[in-house]
Amino acid sequence: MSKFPEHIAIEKSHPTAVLDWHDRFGDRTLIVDGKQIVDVITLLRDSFGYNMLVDLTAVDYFPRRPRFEVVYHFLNVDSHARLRVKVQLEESHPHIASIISLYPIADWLEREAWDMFGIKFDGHTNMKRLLLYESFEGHPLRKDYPKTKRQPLIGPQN
Amino acid sequence: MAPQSQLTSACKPPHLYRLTNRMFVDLGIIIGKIAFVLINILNGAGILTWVERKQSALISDRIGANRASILGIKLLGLVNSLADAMKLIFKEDFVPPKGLRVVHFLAPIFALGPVFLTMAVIPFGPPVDLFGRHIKLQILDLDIGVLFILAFGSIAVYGAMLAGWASNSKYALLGGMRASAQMISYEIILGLSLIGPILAFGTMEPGAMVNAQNEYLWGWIPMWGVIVQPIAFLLFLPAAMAETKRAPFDMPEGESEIIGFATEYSGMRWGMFFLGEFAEIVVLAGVMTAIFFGGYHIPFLFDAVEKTGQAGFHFPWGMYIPLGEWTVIIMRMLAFGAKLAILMWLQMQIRWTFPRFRYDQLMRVSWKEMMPVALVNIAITGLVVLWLNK
Amino acid sequence: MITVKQVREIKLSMWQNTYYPELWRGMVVTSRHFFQNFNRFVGRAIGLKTKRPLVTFQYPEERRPIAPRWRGRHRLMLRPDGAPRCVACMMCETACPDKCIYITAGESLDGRIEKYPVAFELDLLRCCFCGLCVEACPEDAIRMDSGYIDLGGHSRGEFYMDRDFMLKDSALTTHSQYRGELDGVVVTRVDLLAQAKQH
Amino acid sequence: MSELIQSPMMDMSRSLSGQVVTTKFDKILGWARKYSLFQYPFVTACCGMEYMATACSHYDIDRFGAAFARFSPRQADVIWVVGTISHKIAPVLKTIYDQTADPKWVVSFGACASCGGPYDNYATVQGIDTIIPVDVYIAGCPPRPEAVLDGLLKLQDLIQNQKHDW
Amino acid sequence: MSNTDHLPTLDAAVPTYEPEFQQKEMLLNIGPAHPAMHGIIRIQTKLEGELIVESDVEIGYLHRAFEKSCEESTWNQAIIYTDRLNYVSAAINNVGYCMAVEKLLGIELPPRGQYIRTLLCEISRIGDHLTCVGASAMELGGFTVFLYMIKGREYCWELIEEYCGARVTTMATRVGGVPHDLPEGWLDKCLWVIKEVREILAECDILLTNNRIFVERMENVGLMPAEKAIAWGWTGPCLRGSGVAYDVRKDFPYLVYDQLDWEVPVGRRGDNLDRYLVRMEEMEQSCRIIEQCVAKIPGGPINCDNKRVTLPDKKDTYGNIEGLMNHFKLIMYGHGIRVPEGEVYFPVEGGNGELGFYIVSHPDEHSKDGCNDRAWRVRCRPPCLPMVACLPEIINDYMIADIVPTFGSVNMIGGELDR
Repeated sequence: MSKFPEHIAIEKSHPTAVLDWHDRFGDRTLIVDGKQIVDVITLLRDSFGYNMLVDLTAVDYFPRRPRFEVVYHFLNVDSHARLRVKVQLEESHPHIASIISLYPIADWLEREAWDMFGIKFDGHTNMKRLLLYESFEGHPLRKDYPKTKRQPLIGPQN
Repeated sequence: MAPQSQLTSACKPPHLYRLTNRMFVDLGIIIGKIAFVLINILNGAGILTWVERKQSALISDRIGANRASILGIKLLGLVNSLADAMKLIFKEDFVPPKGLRVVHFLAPIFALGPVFLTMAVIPFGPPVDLFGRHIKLQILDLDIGVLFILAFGSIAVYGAMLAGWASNSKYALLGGMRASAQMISYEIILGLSLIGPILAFGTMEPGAMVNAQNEYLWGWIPMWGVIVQPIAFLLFLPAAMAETKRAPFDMPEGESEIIGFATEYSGMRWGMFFLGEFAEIVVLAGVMTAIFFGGYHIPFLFDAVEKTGQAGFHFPWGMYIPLGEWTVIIMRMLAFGAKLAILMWLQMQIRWTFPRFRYDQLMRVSWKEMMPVALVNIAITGLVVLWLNK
Repeated sequence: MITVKQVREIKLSMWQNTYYPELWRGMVVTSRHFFQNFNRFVGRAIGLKTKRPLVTFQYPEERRPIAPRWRGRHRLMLRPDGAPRCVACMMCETACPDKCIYITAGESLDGRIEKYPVAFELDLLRCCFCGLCVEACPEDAIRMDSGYIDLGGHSRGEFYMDRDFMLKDSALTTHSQYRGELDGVVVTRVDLLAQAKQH
Repeated sequence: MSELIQSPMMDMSRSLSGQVVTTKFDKILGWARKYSLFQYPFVTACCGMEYMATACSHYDIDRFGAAFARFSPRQADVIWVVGTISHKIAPVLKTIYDQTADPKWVVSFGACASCGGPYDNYATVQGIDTIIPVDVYIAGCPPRPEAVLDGLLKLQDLIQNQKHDW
Repeated sequence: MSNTDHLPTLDAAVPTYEPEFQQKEMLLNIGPAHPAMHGIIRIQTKLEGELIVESDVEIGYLHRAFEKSCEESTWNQAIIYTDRLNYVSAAINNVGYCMAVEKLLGIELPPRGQYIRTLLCEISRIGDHLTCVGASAMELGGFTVFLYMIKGREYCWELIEEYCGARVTTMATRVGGVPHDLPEGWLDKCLWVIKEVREILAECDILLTNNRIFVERMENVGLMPAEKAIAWGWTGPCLRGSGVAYDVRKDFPYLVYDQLDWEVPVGRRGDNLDRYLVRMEEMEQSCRIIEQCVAKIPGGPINCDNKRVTLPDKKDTYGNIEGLMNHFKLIMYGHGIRVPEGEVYFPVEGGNGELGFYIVSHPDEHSKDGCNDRAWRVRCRPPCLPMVACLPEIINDYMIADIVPTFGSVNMIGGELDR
């Protein structure tokens, strides 16, 4: 298992950015320090042509610490290279810098991650819920949110 | 005031003061004609709702309404239209609480009423000699019949516009605005395209126009409006369809865009808009028949007056099939009906073939494309008429 | 190797820009449908043997053929001796993603098998007709091939099905078998056990 | 199971029908209304696909006189609630029900609308009958068009035999 | 005193109108329940006359907790939720999800199973595009086209029904295979359906493609340049409409797509007309793929030969105790398919574009073998979310009426958008 070129390039300019990496199942993955995420992604976009943010999501590994992972999937549409970038976040006040200035689609995807997991994206100007309604309390995809805890707007309460 | 009244009393023909039997008969005839036309339009509109359903069904390989029955009589689904009408009458009549109540009430009447009036000047059959007098099968033979058609056609604009205005709904308002802009624009095309036939036939009276179409170019081509004025017809047809506010000109409703001016109407009041559309189809088919398709005339069929006692087919190659006086009259009335039916079928078929315009494209087509063509057509027609009359 | 195909370019000629030629072409298509159907319709009405005029199936009187594998309303199967095939193993209840099956197991009295369903309830309204219960059943006790497709009702209660209701359809042969490879009477472990006990 | 069967508003609209003696005029009006059902399709999800299929050539809902989809609730007679109703859309459904002009009926189309179906979770309303009264339920996920037509026939039966206000 | 003082001030120069005659922008809500919004979505627009100057999109009306539901159901149970993602082409979702799980398990299907999946995907894709084009044509007023296209879709669904027993929510795959072999005569019927579909496409082509009304409503409306489309994360027919030849089936081949001969249609400008043409052409290409599959499909097993994943043959379940135990083991609560820890992302080409499943398997506290019988997290990368997120960009500065074709060409599917 050898380091892939993106990894080497990032290490050259940001030596502390990459915390871990693997390519299990053929999905090349970098685990990146959350504080340098914008720099890393800028580098990936500009030097390696990862021009499409395919997906941005989060995972809640509940009892584990750090609890949250924000997962970015990038695609180079021309050379068909894929790369996954992960950032681990702590349970208390999870927040990370927004990449909305790099990829416009990050707008909604970050809003969704906020909606579902309660992860704040610093620099996002319109941090509203995307899928649920404003009066909804809690973040349903967190593991400690019960599946059937309903908060109806009208109709019988549970 | 005094001199005027003296004048009028002096000029009044004496028979106006006396109610004679003759007058009652006249009145009866007029009422009869009005009733005949009204019933036919209303029935026609009602049946058209059924025709439309069935036609669209057949176009798309379906069956269409066929399950409603009264005591086992289904009439191929025609009974469904009856159910529709009855249901609409007993449906809750909703008035938007913040809308203009009176206008909201009046709008459907404006939409439906003028449509019937338009039919008054269209001859639906040849003159008949009955009860010892010469009866024209036409309610009103106005010298300015064509203008009458246009005038009452434009009143229908108010229906849609006021409906949109009075509903206190943004969708309805947008629909009403679109309707008024669209109908006024196409009103103009309608008028301009009719000037060609007016020049060609040299009259504005529909009855006379119909009779002018029983002439023959070089003895064998019937001088139908569509033959002497093809461009006028190609302009008139879309303009007329735009007046009916049906696809492809159904912007004012534009169901998938803004839902339309009748958004806030329910029950029979909405039904009147609906019926109005179909009545307009009948009426416009009537107008087109009269002006472009030779009215009640069948090519080479003449009655006793036109061919001095030799009613029947006179073909240009000299063949003559004699027919009875009344046979000719009935054939001509049937011909009128058949032409009407074909034109209504055509309008329906176009409706189920074409997608909808966009608002600005509609305006562009009207003002920038149809208008110049119409003007050129008028100019050319005028020159030709001038040259022919020289 | 990617083979790319550029879509055609739509350039309207001036003639096409008058709307009328395309109207004509479109009318030919719609009119062809219209007259084809109209003629066949009329032909049928006057007793000619025309082709089937339209694609419509007039539902209550005329049924569209349903695929043999169609997953419809559930039915429970019977053993040859008339007892329910179900052994209350709860596999279908476990496999059901909607949790719409409720089984109450009881000790079997005849001793050939351990358990039988005292109650087998199914809330058809919540069911998502995925067929996982059928797949999960080790005894071929539940099938979804009853052929009932008229699933309308006036209240939620009408969609509640109990054991006896589902057993009523056990002999139905409206469909062929759910699994094409199993024709005829299916012999399962329950049957084998029952045979063994009898001898 | 039992609590599922007794939903709070289920029998509201039906409690009168069947017991009240209907007059001759009720019968005639019922006949007209049942064969002229203008529908408001409140289409949200998967069931919409089968709703389309029902309306189209192979099944042709127009045969029952229920062809006109009116997208203004004022002109609609029957609201088809087609698909999952989430808590976010529920107030909209209630508004549309209130806006519909009388007389009106509601058909709950498919498992999700009827009782939440496979979606027993925080986001989904467990049956629209907790919000508005429902006249006909159709099971299936999504129901086959035949099931839909059967539901429509049941609704027509209901309309024919109920007492009508006029 | 400057020499401009004699001029009236600016305020005085502007005549003051009565309030109702002042020009105002109008706010109009389109949706959530609006005929053009197939699916429910709300577009708040600010209008100047008929022009849209500003718009905002709100989604989430069909959020029904797909991801949470998948976390709480076993690997095979979660397939029912994938059915309901893109409900127009459910089989593709089934395939995508199952292939992602299979990637995590490290298993691969025998060729016949792969061909069956390919066939199902392409039939579903035809159905998807027929619905999309038909529905947008209906919203443009061409109701007949819609009816013809749904008629065509009905034929496709007949095939799907015959294969898997359902029309819409197919459950057409299982982890490690497909539930059934093909029924008898199915392949011949496939060819018949393709013939019918091609006929319908030809008819609709006549009714729409060269029609000036249609062309003018579609052409240069909803323009999207290629770079912008990529930055917004567009995929599928919409991206190809903008001229980027990106197709997951070609670029990351799965199933048997690399063994077949077909082309990727791309557009020129990236307007609605291009998206429409790309979809029409893709249906033709799908027909070609199906024809080749029918010709090439091999015999043999359909499920992968792994007793820990695939249910045993029914004969074994009914007949012998090993089969029965295997069966129980795979279905019993807490047992089931055990997937080792790991994470994968697997993209397939859905009806609307790249449909990716990011699946995390992570042992919970009860797990002893480091495996789990249910997903820790199933993330669906919805293909139509980028397009809908971008909707304000392609409807602003057009007219209200342009929302209809643009929205139609974006082909929003509520199920996968809101999950």
